[in-house]
Amino acid sequence: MSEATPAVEHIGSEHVDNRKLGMWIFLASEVMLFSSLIAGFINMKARSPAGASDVLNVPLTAVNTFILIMSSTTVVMALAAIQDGDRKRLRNYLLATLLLGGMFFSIQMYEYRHLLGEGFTPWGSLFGAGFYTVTGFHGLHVLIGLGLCLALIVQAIQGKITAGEHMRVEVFGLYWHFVDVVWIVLFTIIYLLP
Amino acid sequence: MTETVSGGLIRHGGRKVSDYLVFNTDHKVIGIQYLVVSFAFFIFGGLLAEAMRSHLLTPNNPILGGEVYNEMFTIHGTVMIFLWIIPAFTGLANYVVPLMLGANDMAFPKLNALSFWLLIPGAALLLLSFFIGGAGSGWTAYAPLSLQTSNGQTLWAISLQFIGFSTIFSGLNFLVTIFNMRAPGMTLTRMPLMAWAIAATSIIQILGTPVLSGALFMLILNRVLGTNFFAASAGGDPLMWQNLFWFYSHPAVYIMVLPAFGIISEVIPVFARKPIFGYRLIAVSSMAIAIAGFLVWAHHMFTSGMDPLLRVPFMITSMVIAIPTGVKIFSWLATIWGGKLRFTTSNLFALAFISMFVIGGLSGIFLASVPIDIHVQDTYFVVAHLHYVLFGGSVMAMFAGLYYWYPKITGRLLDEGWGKVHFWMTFIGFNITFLPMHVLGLEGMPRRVSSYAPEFQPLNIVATLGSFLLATGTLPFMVNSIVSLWRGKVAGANPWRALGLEWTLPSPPPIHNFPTPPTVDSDPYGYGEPKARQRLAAPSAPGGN
Amino acid sequence: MSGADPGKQPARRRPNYLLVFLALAAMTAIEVAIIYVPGVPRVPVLLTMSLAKALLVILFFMHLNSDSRWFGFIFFIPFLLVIPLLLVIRI
Amino acid sequence: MSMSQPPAQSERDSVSPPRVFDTTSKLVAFVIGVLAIVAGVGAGMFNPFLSNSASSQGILIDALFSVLLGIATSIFVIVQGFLLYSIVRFSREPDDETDGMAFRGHTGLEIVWTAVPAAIVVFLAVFSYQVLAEIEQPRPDELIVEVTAQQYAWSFFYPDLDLTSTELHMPLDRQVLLRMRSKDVIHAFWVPQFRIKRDVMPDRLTEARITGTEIGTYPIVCAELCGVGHSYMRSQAVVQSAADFLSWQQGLIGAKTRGAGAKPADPMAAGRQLFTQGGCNACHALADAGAAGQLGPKLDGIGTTAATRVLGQSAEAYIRTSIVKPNDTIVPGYQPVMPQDYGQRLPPRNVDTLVQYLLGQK
Repeated sequence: MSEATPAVEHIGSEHVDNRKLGMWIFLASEVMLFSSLIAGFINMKARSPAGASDVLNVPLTAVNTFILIMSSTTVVMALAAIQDGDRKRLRNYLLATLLLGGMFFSIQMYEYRHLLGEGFTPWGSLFGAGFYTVTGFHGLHVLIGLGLCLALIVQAIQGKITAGEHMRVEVFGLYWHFVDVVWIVLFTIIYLLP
Repeated sequence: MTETVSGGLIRHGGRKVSDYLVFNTDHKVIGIQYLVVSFAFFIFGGLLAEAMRSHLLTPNNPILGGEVYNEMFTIHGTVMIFLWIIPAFTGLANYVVPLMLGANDMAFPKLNALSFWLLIPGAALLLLSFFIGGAGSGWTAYAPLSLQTSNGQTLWAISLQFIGFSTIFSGLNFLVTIFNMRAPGMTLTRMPLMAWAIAATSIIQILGTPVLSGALFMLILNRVLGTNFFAASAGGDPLMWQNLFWFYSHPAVYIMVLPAFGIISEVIPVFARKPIFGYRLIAVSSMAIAIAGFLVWAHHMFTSGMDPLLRVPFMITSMVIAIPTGVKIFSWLATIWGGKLRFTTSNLFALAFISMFVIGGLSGIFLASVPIDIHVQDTYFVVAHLHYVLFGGSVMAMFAGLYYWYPKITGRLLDEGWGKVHFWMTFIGFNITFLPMHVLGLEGMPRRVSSYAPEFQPLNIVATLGSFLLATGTLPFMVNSIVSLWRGKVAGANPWRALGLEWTLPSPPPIHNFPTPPTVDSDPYGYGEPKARQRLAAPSAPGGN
Repeated sequence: MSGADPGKQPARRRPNYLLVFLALAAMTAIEVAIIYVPGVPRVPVLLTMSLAKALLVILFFMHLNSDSRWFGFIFFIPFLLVIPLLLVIRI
Repeated sequence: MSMSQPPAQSERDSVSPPRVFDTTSKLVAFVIGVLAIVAGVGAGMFNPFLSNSASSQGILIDALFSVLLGIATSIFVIVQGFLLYSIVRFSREPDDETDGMAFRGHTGLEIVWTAVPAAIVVFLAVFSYQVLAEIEQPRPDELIVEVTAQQYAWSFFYPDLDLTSTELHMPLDRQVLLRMRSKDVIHAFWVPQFRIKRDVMPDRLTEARITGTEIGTYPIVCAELCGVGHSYMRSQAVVQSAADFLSWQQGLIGAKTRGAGAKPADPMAAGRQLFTQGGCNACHALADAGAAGQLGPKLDGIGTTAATRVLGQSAEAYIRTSIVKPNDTIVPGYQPVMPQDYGQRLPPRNVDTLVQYLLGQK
């Protein structure tokens, strides 16, 4: 639809892509969603006894954070690749992203299993309620991102993504980076802060 | 769905009736889908209200038990807000805003259709929650009561998630459309005020609704998994629900009233044959309300256990909101001043909106003042206030908009005679119903009660009788809007001699709206100015009569 | 990797993504290390570092430093609204 | 603030000629102004809605309300007056197809109607704040009452006197500090005649201060939806002279000592007391305990009928089950609304006492 409108005196007189604008607005909305959940988490943590977060595995999650940051980097590399018109490099970087994202998700599931096994449950304590809700929602976002990434890979393999169509990669990238940013904040708030 | 089965006029150049029953991406089809579905829920919510008002004829009526009564007002509130006012405005905006902007569709047509179709499972779940019972904690669902109620409450919360996503997506869509898809030459200050209003509404939808979603997720998890976010007995925080809920739900009031401001700003100049007064201030005040509306939520909690010190800043922000609202009212009054008023039904509803909304606004100042709120919070005074805002305001404006754009949507005019009957029954019935409730609240009748002290009976009888008149008044509209599809006077492209871009197209507009993109060199309010006179006089303006 | 490729793309120069990545990785390592070092004021230091990391991603990976300023405007408004909400919930 | 359209020429030629304010309009505007002032002052002085408050806090709130009512009435008259006048004055003549006066704004006016409401808002905020600070002012000789709310009953404990009552008794002209807490969901304590309302929370203490200034009996109403029995969650606040308050207090102490003394001999008295303290009386009618609740089944004669309710269940078992697991058997015509947690709320000893007491209701 965006191309239907000829260059108009837009605000700031620059034409922005509909999809990109839409994604930024969506991310603004996501900021509010995560804020409400983080508010819930902080509130629950404040109502929990000191040391409630001692059950969490910080080193493992630090590695996981590193993995997610790496996946963010591969997405942006994929975008650079398709902007240069290099479809093979695009496909490889997207595959790397899928792999890294999948690793992040798997490690998170492993941690969940471990924690549940230790009796740390969503219903057992307020800290648990906040922890599983926030990280769970983030995990859900990762999962959705993985689905989108997979769809992009299929399109890339089919050769549907060309240099002119890099916007698809860019919009997906915005989403994925946002999920990364959320995790950077969550990692600090949940795992590192006393 | 009868409205879509028209006398062949809502064809939009070749639409079939079945197009209105399926996933269709035309913003005009989606607009009609929204309008028809939401109107059906208006009737449903209205019937619930009538049942409750009948119950309240006597102070200790045994007809409805406490449980059923609680569920009825819960669903009444939820339906009227989430399935009538919000989607009906979304529907109307869906139909007219792209036309007003000179766009051929919304920015994301598929997402637009998805927004509508998310509403349907939401609506179905909400109805189901009512029929299995349990959602009896009011539309505000204060925890821990909403943790104690039975299973319908969970369904209620899930249904609001669907509706919430629908709202977020449609807000996103409108923002991108308004930002990016305006006709050549339509700068921000030439944009119709309806578009400004919808942009402001969309901002609230995008930034407010996710907070409700978050709160509802926590409520659902609390009920289903036992994560004790709000369970006071397990150390959770019931006030957190109120904070999160009102962080969305106060701005939601502006979701329901900003589009009304937009409609009034369109209707009044046309029927006063005058430019809108103070265009910029009206546009800016919409945005000011949208943002400042996020800073007042705790005025719903003045009597709750929140920190007493916080009440003062929230009192101040709440009162400050009155200023941009007042600016709009005065601007409309100045728009009428010196005009050549035509009392079409649409204009009558618009004028009634100004008159009624002022009352709702003034009672709002009482509620913003903490000491007075301590007395009137959770009483019938609040019930009166919110209905003056949401019925006297939003619904009156909705009807003003429906009478105004019905000819554009269907190609035929609504019958003015029956329109006037509808208007007067609504206007009189509304005031008889809700004016006495101010007094009831001040004198000590709490809201949400199925039985009350006998001294309140006389005014309750008055209110109930008024509500019968109000409800009956909707019948002429229903008949009118169906019969006029076949029998109404043929409207032509521009029956009101209005300047908006939507009136340059035939009625109803063709499927792809504008065959050639229109260009714009002024705002659509220049009535009485030479340029507008020329334009309206031109016999063959693009798509003209 | 850097601005070597002119491309059909906007004239904006591509940031050095690898450098950004290395900065992020290093900061994560420092963050984790800090919690094992006694005597460091953890809350301000960790929050600042987390904010810096988030900004790095937003500015360079999401290109907010060179893209339309409207995107930044849209994205940062919610943070202003969230602050009072967080404050009130915790008071 | 005026124009949004560049070609200024079209404006000038339309703004200047028509008289926006002719003599009639000026006269009418003057009349509306006078009416607004008269109506505002009248409404403020003879406030017909909130008067005769029964507490000193209420008197201040009523005064604030009167001022606000006056201001609101003035604004109301101004808006509706101009609206009505415009409707009459500017209605189109039949066949008149011309347009109105094409003016688009007036910066001065817009400044006025932004600034005046802003000034009113500042005034109201300051005034409201002063009233708020005054009505919540602690006093040195406050009588402390601990209020407990539960579905659907009120109970009032006087820690200084070690007395519990289901009614709130207050000595005249002495400030009472209510320290309130709920056992289950959120309730709200409200006495309309005192103009004081405060939510009662399950997780934190809330406070309200009331000084009764008129002797009388006033309804206590729950104002926050608290469940199916919300409408019936009522009690009474009694403002009485110091002497009457003293004799009420002595009466209660007497009953208590009698009750305590009689306890071993008379389990019925203990049960009766529990029936009231536990809040059973809010929903159930029982003549012996002076209870008249309507939400649940009547309990007169339950000692006899209990045996006939469920086949194979003794009267005692039936009564016990009905207290700790009330949803097991629902009497036809009633709703399953009794709280499910009396088994946890009441110590087992008290459940026994209640069961014995109810069994005794032949």
